[in-house]
Amino acid sequence: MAKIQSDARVDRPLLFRIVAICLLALIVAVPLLGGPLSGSALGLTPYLANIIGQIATFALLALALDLIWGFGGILSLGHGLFFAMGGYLIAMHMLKAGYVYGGVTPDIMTFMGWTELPAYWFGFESFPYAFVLILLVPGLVAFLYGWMSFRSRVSGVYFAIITQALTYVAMLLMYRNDTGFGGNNGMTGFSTLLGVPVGAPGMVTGLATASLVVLLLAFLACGALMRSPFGRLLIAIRDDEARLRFLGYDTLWPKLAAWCLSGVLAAIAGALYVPQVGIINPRLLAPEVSIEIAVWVALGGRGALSGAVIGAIIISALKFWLTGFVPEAWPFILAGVVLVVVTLLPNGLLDLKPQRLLAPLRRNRKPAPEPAE
Amino acid sequence: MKRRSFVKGLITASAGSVIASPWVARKAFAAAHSDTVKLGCLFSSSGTMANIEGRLNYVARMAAEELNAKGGVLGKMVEVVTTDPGSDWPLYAQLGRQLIQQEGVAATFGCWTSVSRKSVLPVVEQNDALLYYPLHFEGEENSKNVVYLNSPPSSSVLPAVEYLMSEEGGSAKRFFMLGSDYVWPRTINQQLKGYWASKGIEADAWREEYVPVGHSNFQTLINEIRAFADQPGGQPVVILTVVGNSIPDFFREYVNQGISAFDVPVLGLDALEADFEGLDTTALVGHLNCWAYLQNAPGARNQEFLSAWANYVNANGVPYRPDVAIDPMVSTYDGVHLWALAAEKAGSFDVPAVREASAGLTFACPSGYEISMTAENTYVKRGVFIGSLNESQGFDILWQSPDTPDPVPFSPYMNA
Amino acid sequence: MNAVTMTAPGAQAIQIDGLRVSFGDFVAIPQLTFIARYGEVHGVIGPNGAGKTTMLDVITGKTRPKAGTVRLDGKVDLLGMDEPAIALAGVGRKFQKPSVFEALSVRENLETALRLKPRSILAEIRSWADPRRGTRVAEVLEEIGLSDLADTPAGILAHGQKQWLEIGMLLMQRPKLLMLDEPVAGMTEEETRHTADLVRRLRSPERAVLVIEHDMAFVEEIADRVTVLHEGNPIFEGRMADARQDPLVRQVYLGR
Amino acid sequence: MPFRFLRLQGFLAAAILLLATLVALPAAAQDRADIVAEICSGDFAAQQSALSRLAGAGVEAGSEGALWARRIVEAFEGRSLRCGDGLAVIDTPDGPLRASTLEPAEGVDTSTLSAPSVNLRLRAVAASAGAVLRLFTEESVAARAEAAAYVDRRREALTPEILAAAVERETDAALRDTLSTLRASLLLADPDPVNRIAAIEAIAQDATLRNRTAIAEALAGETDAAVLAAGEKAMAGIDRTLALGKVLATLYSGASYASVLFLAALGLAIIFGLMGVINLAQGELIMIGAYAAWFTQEAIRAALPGLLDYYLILAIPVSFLAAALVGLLMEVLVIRRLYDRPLMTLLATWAISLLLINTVRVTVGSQNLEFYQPAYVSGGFPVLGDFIMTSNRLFAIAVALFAFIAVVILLRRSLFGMNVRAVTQNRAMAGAAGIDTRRTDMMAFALGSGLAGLAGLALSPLYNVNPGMGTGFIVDSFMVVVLGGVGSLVGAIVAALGIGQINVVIEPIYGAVAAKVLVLLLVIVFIQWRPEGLFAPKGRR
Repeated sequence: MAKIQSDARVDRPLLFRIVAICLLALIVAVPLLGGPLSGSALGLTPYLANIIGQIATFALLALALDLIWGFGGILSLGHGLFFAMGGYLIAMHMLKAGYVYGGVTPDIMTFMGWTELPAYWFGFESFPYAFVLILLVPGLVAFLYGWMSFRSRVSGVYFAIITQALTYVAMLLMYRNDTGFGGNNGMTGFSTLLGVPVGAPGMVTGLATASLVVLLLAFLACGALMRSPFGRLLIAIRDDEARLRFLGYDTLWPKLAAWCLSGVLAAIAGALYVPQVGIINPRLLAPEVSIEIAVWVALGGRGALSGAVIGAIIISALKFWLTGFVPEAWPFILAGVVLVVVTLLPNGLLDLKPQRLLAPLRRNRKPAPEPAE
Repeated sequence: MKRRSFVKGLITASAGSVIASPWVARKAFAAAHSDTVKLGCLFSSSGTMANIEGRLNYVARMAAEELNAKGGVLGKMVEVVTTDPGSDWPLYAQLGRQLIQQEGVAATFGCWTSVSRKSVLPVVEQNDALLYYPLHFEGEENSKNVVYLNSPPSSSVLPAVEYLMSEEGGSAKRFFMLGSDYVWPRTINQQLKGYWASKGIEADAWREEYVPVGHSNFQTLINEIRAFADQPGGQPVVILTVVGNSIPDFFREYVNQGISAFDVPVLGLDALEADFEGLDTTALVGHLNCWAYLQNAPGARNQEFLSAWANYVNANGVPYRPDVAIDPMVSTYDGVHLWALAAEKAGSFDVPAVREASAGLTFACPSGYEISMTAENTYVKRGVFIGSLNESQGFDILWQSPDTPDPVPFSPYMNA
Repeated sequence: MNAVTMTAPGAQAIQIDGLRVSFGDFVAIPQLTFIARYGEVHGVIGPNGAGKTTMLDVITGKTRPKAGTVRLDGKVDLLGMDEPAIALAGVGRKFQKPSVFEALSVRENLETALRLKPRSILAEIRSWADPRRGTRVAEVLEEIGLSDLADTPAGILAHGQKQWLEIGMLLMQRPKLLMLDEPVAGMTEEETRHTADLVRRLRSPERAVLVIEHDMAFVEEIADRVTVLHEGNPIFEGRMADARQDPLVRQVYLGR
Repeated sequence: MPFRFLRLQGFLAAAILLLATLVALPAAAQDRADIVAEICSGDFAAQQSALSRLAGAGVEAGSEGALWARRIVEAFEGRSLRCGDGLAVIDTPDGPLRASTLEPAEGVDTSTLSAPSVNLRLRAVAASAGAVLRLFTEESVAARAEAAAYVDRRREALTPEILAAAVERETDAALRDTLSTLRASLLLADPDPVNRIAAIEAIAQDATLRNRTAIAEALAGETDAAVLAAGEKAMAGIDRTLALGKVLATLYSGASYASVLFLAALGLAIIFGLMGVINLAQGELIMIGAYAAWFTQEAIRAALPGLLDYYLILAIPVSFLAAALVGLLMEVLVIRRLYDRPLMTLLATWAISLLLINTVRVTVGSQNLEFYQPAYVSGGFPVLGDFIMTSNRLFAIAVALFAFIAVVILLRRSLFGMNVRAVTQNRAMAGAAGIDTRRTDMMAFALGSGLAGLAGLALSPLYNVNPGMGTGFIVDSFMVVVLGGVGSLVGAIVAALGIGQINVVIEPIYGAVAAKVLVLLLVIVFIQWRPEGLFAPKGRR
């Protein structure tokens, strides 16, 4: 692996490298253990490969949120919106492609009594078209909303609440069948992706590996970006936006750029997620889903990319394991984790440096600053 | 007790996290219990469906206990693995995958709403597994991987609507369709419109409205229903397809606005005894529902089932009422027994063999009917009841079918 | 203590005329006229609620007045501009609460502070590593006495050091008008003395310095001229020593 | 038109014939046995005619016959009338009685007999007949008036003749007038135009859409100009009342929705508005309040059943204190440490909401709680046209007003209120002035939580009470607080009224979801434009 530049401000150098190397190892291991070696003692069942793939998309989503919250100091409680957008767009592609090339009629056409899909489904059978939209639509939505909010200086908790309200609005809209995206049912029953049947043997490990690759690339790219002058500017915005403005920087554009980038990354995560779970519905737009993303980042440590990735992996792996196993306990564990992090580990697991293990006994630790109201 | 199971859960969770990988623990467990066969349950015990759906987990367990008391199936004890999809449709798919791929269950019993069934469907089809689905539903689906334990509209909704339109049922002429906005109500209403059109009823005799799942404020809609009812054109009825907690909310507002079943009867297609647990039903007497089982079904078989349930609830501290039994409970119960019969007949737990052996099986259902599985698909032939809500939150039987009509998966009225 | 000698008044740096600021029914500044000149350190004092900080808010574009004009160099109308534009026009402001970028090092704070006029932000952040910038940073580090701590994260500096760093960040900009809001609040005596030295050194013919302060002794030490504000009205302007004798000033502010 | 006249005559002849049989029948014991047999026959038409004859019993046979008929009708309705093997008995706690004679039926095993099924049609006729018979048998004027009001709505078993007899027997003048009007309204198809006009006028007294439809249908074949004119006039009058009623109904719906929003947001207005704490567990405090109300109800049911009707009132302090206590614990254990980190408070309170929901779920269960609905929160009363004021919403409006006034007084007039305002305006100064700011924070948080508990109580007659009930309120209530202007109680009430009213105006046109979406988008855009909300607190920002 090429030399990874590190910067203590962006991340702990060693940790950053460890995470990158682990991801690389997984990229090699998953296709091997899930494919040729699946019968061996260490072999991955399709179920586990699928879970790894899903978790990779969650980690990517956490990375996206960390860009804007950890570095820009702007908490979004609406990243589920972008994630779902990516998911819906890829789902539209898969349904339309199945309909046009495979002759599989989507359920929604049956129960809505439609003889054809609405006009805005036009062109979705083409993957390149869908892919461009996956980048474009969330980017545009992020731009419009960010431009409006940042210009009128909506920030801090207001921004958080309004992003949540916006996501909630989107959820209400998508739950309506008349909106034309499958309503409560959402979209399911996908038949093909990129010409390969979704039930094909290599599909599960292939998607999981692809998700891991995208995650690693995004991780390295975000690391580089945050170490660049742009990252420094973003950190300056987080630490004291007013100071920066009074030094002559118009902070609207850097914030907007980071916000749009974050939104697009989240959408890519969503587009990787949906083919792996095989269904999308407006549930992804529920407020608690977006809050959970923030919990991943808070647990791992805001302002540290490896923290976000680790936080997402730990919590979602725990969740996968426990929801099937002791479902009653999961909410208690999640709530407990949040309360412990918030009260005892203000910077998340990054506070768990060996020398800080006694930290809870000390009173005067300084949490990462939050932007001034 | 629920609390105890929670504490147990916490202990298991902390113990489990000591063991590095959960699947190792699971495999060890499975190896130690190789004389068991697993059945999976996909019913929510949290979220908007929890109130009614959660009890099906316990019925499946009860039925499994009955099987085990008689020595199990093919010499193996039946173990029921339950999950909690939390009324979150995509989670049904996720947990379904876990049950089938990870737990290796022989069959899965699950889903209430059609959304959740549609969500699991690709999973069971891709893994060639069996899903026993205990709800009456909209039809238009015929997967070899789903056993449709309950009735499609042709043998549930249509008889009830015909009854309402008959002289005895009140000669209904105008229809207000109010449903939760998802596949089941939408499809049912499509079929009803096709059916009425085929009877020569004009389109201005009906109105169709949808609310989001979980909607609670029916004030405005009930105003609209009243306005609709007061217009000329004959006896109005409401065909109600809202689900979950919206059902009691709807009826509460209905009473408060002073509309009685005499003025505008409501046919609550998803309304069950359990939906009225929190309500005073004296002002609701006379509203209707239709199911393949009602708690007041006559016959010794029903009394047997009811007392078995009451005993099970009391013995195991089940957090549901011992004196309320609803159709999906009975359907789930039937399903477990039908699966056991099929496995015994096939001499194997393999899905293709069980499926093949299922055709033509019969079972004495608590409803009093001898239900049977069709040979040409995986539907179950059942009887139909039309119930009338009484003062004590139950349904009196107004009408019941003379026999078990043939289920018709694809409605001729669908795109009429 | 050195008495500050009164120099001949320089050109007007900032000129406020007929300023009126109100929040709802509350009038913070009814009618204010104020001038600060190049080459002077101008102290503004007054009890709480006298409108001192409000005046700074208006000059820097944070608060919009109901009436009046604010001009830089007698020609640039600051009221039509937003905060970054005002800063770029040459107005620097140090906040009451020390405001530095805690996660950045002292050096990076100073690098970031050098914002040049017509360039885009993109061009600006690319030039942070420019060696010419490094020279300027080194000068300012020397000036504020933080050369040894150049690579320390600003977040772990002591309170006084943060204040100096913030002043240093303003110096990077070479502002025409430098405004310091309570620069010695919360400082030790030693730090205060150091700050007074620093502020005195800031006096230059190309610069007007405006200091808002509660600490009378500090103002007396540094200011060429003071204005006493009371309920938004200037009730005295002149030397600090004279202000102490002024009956009206004594009554509203000192006369306890 | 002679042809039409003939048809009418034929109809009349048939009616008279039917009446004759009706009137002549029920006296003799044999007739009673026949009627009972018909009811037991299971034949729909026979059952219907038997019930009609029972309704007429009071006309012919006076009180005694009416009493018997009433007994039969009520037994049929209540399914205590049992039939089988040519036998008909009424099942009573003291043993079965023979239906036709009401004498004890010795040695009859009721378990072998079955109750005839009561379908909707028969039930309607039976209910109507029962009310008619109460007119003839009840001793108290009030009970008869109640019966009269009932038959006005349920006319299945009603005939002009029965009413004529009832009017004659009636001793109370006011009730006699009511019955006369009712009788007049039955003559919509009378051959005499004068009677028809009287009927139209009688019907038009109650200006509802249903009555308008009835008049319109009667006018469809009308030829008499005077009747037509009277009908048009009556319908125009009804239309005016209906329009006014519709406006009132919309206003009332808006106000009731606003009261829900306001109640849910009031606690938040204190906690977020005054203290700046984002409390995502606010909805769960509402849930705690509702559960406290339920526990109060159960306690009263067990200990003082006589006071059960007043449990909602008695639960006011309980709900308030229960939620306040939970809030107090939240503040002391978690939130206190986070006042300088608002975004972390947000996550912490979300975690607390998760804890509260699931603790209730595993301890009490996830099913809807069963609430007894006293008279003052069930049903409604017609006000004008088709506008019915529902009591449960009226209750919510009343509690909302009460809470608003109480909070305003508390904040403006009490020492605690002064402390809260002082602390929120300038924490340091307040502390310097000797106010215990920590204690004030704690108490203010508890107050905000308690108000949420009160909301839970007021909403329990309106919504399902289950562990997840609170989650639906959180976005709405934040929108109310933010739109109203953080820290402004008046702002919150204006915002709630605005959102509520806009919502109910849009809802009938575009549906519930679209209404909610539009309103939320409006609020979001509004906040971009004016971040300080409608009523910004005055002062430096």
